[in-house]
Amino acid sequence: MELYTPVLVLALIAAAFAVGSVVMSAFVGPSRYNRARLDSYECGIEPTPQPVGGGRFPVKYYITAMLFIVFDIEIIFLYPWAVQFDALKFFGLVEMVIFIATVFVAYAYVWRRGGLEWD
Amino acid sequence: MEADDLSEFGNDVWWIILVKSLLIFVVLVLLTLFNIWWERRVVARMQHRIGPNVNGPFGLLQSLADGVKLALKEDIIPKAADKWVFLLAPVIAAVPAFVTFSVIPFGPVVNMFGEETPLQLTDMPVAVLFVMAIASIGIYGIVLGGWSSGSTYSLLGGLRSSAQMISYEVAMGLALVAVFLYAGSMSTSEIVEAQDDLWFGLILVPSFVIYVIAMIGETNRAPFDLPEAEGELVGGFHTEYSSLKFALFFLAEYINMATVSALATTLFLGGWHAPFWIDEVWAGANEGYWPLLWFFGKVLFFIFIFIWLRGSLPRLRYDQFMAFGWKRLIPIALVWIVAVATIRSISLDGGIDRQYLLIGIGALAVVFLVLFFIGAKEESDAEAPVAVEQRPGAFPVPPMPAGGAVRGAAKPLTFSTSSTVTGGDA
Amino acid sequence: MDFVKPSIEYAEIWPLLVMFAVACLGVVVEAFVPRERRYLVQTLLAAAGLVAALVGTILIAGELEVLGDGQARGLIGVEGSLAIDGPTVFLWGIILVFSLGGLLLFAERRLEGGVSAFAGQAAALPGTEAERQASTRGLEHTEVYPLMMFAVFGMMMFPAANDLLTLFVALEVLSLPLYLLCGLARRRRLLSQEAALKYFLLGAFSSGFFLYGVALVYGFAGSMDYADINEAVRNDVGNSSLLLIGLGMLAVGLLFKVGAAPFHNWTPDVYQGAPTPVTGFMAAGTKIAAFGALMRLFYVAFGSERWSWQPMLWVIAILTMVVGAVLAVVQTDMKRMLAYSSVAHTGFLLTGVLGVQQASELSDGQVTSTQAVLFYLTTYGFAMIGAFAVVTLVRDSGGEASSFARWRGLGRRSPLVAGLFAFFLLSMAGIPLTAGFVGKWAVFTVALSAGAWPVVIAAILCSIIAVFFYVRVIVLMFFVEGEPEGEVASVTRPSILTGATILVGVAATLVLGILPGPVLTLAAHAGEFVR
Amino acid sequence: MNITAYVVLSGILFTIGCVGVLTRRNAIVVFMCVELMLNASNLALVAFAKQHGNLDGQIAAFFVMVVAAAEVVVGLAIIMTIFRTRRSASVDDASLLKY
Amino acid sequence: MNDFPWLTVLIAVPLVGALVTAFLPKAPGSVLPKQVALGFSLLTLAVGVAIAAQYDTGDGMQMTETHTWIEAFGVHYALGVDGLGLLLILLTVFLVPVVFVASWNEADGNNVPAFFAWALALEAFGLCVFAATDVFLFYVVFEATLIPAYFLIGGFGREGRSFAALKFLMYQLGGGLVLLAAVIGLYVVSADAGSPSYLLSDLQNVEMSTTWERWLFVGFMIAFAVKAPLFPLHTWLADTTEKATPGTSVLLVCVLDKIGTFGMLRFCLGLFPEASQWATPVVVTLALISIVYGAFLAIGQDDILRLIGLTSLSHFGFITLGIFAFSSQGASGSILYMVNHGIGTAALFLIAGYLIRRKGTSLISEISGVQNRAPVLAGLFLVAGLATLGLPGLSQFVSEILVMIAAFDYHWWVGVVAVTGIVLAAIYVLWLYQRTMTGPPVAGDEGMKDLNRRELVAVVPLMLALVLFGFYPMPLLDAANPTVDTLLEHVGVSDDAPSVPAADHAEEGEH
Repeated sequence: MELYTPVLVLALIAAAFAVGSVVMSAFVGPSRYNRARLDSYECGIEPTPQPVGGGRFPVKYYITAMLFIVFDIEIIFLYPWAVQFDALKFFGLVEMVIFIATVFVAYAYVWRRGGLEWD
Repeated sequence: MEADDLSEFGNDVWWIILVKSLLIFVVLVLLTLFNIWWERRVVARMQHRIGPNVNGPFGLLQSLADGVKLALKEDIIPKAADKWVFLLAPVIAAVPAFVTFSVIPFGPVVNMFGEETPLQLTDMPVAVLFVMAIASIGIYGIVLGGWSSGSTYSLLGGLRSSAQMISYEVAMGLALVAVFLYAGSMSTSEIVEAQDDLWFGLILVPSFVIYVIAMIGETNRAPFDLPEAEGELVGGFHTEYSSLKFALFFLAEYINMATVSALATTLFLGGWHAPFWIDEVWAGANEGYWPLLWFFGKVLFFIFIFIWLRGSLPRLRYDQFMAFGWKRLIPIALVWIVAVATIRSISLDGGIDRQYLLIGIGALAVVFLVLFFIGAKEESDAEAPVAVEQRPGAFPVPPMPAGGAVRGAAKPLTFSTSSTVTGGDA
Repeated sequence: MDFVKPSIEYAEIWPLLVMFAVACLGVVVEAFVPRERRYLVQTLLAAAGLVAALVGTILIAGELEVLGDGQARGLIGVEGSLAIDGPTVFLWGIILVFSLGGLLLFAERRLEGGVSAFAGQAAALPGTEAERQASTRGLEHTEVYPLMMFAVFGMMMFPAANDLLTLFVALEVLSLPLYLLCGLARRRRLLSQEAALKYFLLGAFSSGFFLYGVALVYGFAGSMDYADINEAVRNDVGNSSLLLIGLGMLAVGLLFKVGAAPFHNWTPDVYQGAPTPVTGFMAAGTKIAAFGALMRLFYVAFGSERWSWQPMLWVIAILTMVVGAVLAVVQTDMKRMLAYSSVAHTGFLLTGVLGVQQASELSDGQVTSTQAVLFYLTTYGFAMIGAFAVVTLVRDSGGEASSFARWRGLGRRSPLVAGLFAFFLLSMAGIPLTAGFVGKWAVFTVALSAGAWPVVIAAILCSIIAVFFYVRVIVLMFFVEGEPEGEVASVTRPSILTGATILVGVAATLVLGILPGPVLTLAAHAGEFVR
Repeated sequence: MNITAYVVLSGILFTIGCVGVLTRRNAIVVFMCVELMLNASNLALVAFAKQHGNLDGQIAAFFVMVVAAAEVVVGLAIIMTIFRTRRSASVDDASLLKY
Repeated sequence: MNDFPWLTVLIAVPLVGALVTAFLPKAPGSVLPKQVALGFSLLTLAVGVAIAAQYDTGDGMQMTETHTWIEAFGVHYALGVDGLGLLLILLTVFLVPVVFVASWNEADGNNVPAFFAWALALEAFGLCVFAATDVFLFYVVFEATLIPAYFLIGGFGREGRSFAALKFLMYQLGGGLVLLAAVIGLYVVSADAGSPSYLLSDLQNVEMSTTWERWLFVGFMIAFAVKAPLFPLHTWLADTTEKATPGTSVLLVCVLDKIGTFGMLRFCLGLFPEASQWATPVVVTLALISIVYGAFLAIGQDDILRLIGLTSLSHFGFITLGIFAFSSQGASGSILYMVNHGIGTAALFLIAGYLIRRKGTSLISEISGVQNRAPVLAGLFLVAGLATLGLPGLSQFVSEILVMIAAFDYHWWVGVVAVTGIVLAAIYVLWLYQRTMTGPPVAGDEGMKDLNRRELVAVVPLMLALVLFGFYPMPLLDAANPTVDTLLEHVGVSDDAPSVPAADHAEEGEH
């Protein structure tokens, strides 16, 4: 556990700094009320009304997120495999090629069906 | 085996930990200030300008002055914002940026105030994974910042930013696999140790290249700085931020630059090992505090590349950018992993008939070729765009051009070549 | 770290791998074959894969070695994570057979006038122009075939799993495609999507329980392997409260999958909402796979802990039968009724599962619980898939007509189809000379031999209730006098695909009812679970 | 190493997730609670792995992550479809299927 | 000839007939299905007679066939006949053609082939039930009879039949499932005793604990009591006979319900002798209640078919009483009673059917003075009715007397109560006759015709049988007695009274 204590220390320092900055900015800077300033910035025009819940994102982002998850998981499996590769040798190679090929199948599907196209 | 090799770590007394933590913190803050200044100077040079030169020697204090100025600006919280998340977002963005540095090795074991301790805050068996994990938390800061602002620009900026970061994170993660294959460990200090003879950057060139590209995408830097593309999205996710909260995002971005550079150094350029076999001629180059020099030298080299790219390349279009990440970097990285593993397997295990391996590699190559190029032309299969109904309350958006969004490059501009104007200074 | 190179018994697991490869190939086909040719390629590929796997299963079944004590045949392979033994191979066989049936239903295009029963474009919002366009352009999701193949792969892995981790992975591999398939109906899409949502949320919830159970049992035994768990249970090494809670949670997950009360709530909704081919496939396949897994887990891993889980199963079996039978009585929708009846069947199957006895307690040639449950699953599968296939035929202007009101007098309009349906219902009711009767007989017998007479009595009572609601449908189809008000459904002529499924279902139900001997012998031959 | 604390923590997380599933009405939140349950299990698995000194639990945790990811993919797809249709992610609104 | 599978043929002929008939074209007015079905039923009758001709009284189970059917369950396809089985088989094969002739036009306007096909199927299963010597086989066909019966009731008959059919089926299946539990219990018992087997001969040698035996007995008994029917499980009976066609009712009451009493003799007594004795008081009490209660109910009915159905309740009470009196008179009387009741009640039902067809109603209150318009019908009805009330000289008298002797033997008050039943029978039969046949004819049925030739052809054999067995019951008794003796021996009851004087007729086994 001692390996992680320093991380915590550093994190605390950083957090103190960051929180301090946020708090400080509230006090140090001037505060001159102006209704227009508190509106959302839209290059000077009246801001468009926002639907409740923060609006909707294009579906594309979900697809990206899902793809990311798939590959991230693949990476999770690749890392230990890579670290232990010397012990696994040929067996590891074959298994991982199968694994990667499997992911590739999904990847090819997404690609071909237009999942990677952005407007 | 990890436990044995990491025996140098975790034995520090508490004040050494504190000192090292503080040192890293200070170094990062200073590095940021320096980088901002350096960037402005270099870009200015590239554009035949001088850049900041007023505050302090060579204008070195310019960044500090900017920081102070920012602190004195009004702290605005837009009324559409989700207040607490809005306040929290910069903190979430900044803290991980600092924390990632805790596992970066700056040098070998040194004597610090009478204690033997490595020049590295800590290390762990999964250090690189730790870096990736913590760095990902930073993305939350950006998404939440964009979302909580309650502004369309911010939201889209935040989304784009996160989409971009996670896209390139995949490529980055894949690029690292080859390193682990050769190092046999994920601990940063061990990876550095493994590069005692040969840097991975030299033997794993494709990984290195992919990593460098990905790290630029990952940090939202030019030419991949789409989330903040002023022409489209004003300031991106931090449009609504001001004062020190804005400064925190800014700080995070620059620390991230340093982080990925440091990681690149560690993983590909031998970390704190002296470059160019200097240690062959000068045995002391890799001992004591000297490695700090090599380390920061390499980090600054990467930072310079960042700046250089910014100064010379135009911004990509978003679809080109995503396509590049998903359709080029990732498959290449995957193929490369298989290739590396195969090579490694051959070198480890002489018993395997190489012919089969070659055949296998050939077959794989063919498969990939088939996958990517045979059908590449007939993109007709992409699902027909689904007309989303305009509902009351949806954003009023201008109608799409007939035939859907325009894709591909525009026609090259042609000018009548009657006279040539000599380019003047910018 | 010393590292033992793993070995994989490819010769014994290749049907499993074939299914996986076919699924992956299906995805590739989806990516690279032009749209108009996909349907044909996909169906042929899937059928070829299923047949190949079936052949492989039969071949492997012939070559399994008898283990030392003669009770079990087979081996534990892939580093202890899969058990390829008699029951596994038997279950593989019937899963593949029913999947073939399911595939035929999936591929049926005649009923909807040239398109399949699946949504033209799942992403298009129901009732929008986009949806209409998708359907006029004749789009269809041929992805259902790879999805189905993945589900079959999971179903085959599920009963073969010999450690908790494999079990969990198989559970998910089998569930996830089904969640999606449930939401892809062409007609009544809102209903279908809702079914998918419910199935998914409840399924994920239950797999959460399951997983925590895995963790706790692992905490108790220090291993995921069934044999090691059994060893730990026998020696009582760990904290037994961990074991009991873990066992309970594992049971929750599995009982959810088989649709046992009180975890049956999803069944009617999902059965009703899902496209009927999927319902048929799912009703047969999932239950078979889940019961295989349930038995292996309880018999092999917790065999020594029988006294703590058997009473639990008693209660659950009784509850399941009562809930299934009683609630089925009040249904007015054919698919819901069948769903509740499948809940009741789960109860009957559990009756068989809890009838496990030591080999020494059984006399020579007596029916074992494994044998009984395997046989019951076979009969149940044929009846279910056949019945749902019939349901796909009965249509009105709005597509399938599953409400009772539409079925009034069907027996007079289409005596053949109604007769076949009635036959399936009679089999489910357990009337002699149908397969269902022999199955019921078998499970009741083993339960009674094991001394679970209260369960058997409850089962008998529930059978009586069950007969009532099955017969009610027959009355509805044949004997309701007077003209029905409102629109009535008529039978659409199916293509050979659905027709074949129904015919095979009927034939199997009849043959298994009259001459169950060979299949029973086969099930007996499958022997016990390898330990 | 005493793992009681970890197991208790995982139990608490699991309970929170479980209660969340049962009481919350937004499908996404329900779903997140399920993920919480899975991760609670992961914690328990890893803790037990440490206690027993073998890697089974950790490997299991890996697989659970995969499964969780797959579930996210499938689940989000389903929830989104419903959301797009109904403009609501409340599970109470999904009530076409009844007795 | 002994190797020839006579019994299988006996079962197969009507089964094939059913299949053939079912697939004949069902054009309206077509007589082909009827003719084919009748042909098959006559063929069956012929086979039945052939079996009877070969039957050797006093030789126990005969014409046995045993084939392994489901090895895993120890189930065999085992057939065989003894006196009991033979009589019931003959009754069945005799009644079915009669019913066909009588019901020639019953199904017109409906699915004609289906009616005859289901009836043939019912006959096949019924024959199999009486011939089965394997409990499992018995159970299977026992339940299987319900399907044709259900479709016969639900598909053909009067308004409200579908409910009646459902009620019938629910009762029967309920009883059947209880029986299933008991059958399963038998398996467990036999498995515990060695290797599982369902053969009667094996099961009779199985030692079982008293508790098991009693429970299993209860299971069997409940099922048979539903079937027979016995109070309080009789409520389906009247509804069913009221709604079904008379032909169906004949098949149900005169053939199918005999399975109940048949089962009591063969299985309850045969397999669980101690438990049978243990349960005797209760069963006897129920039988008495059935006798009296059934008779009272019959008196109060306004529907002829209901009335006839309820008389059967009373009669089945007698049969059960005879069985559980545990004496050779009682048992022989019961067996005799089964046959005679079958014939007599069939006649009643069929003639009532003729009447109802003419009148268009079955309500006694709306029928009057038939004997003026249709004297033959009225006369035959009277004969059948008199047989039912046990008039000496008609067949039922003999069986009733035997049962009475057994009842008084058992206990004097049992006899007294049973005698009440006979008195009550006289009331309901005669009163029925008086109300319907005598008195002024109702306006509107001037056009009522007397029985035509077809109708007579159907009923006359029944009448002849009634008279024949009334005067000369010996063939029946000869067939029944050996069975009774073995059974009683098995139960462990020895007669103190001399047996029925039938011994010297043993060789005559011809009819």
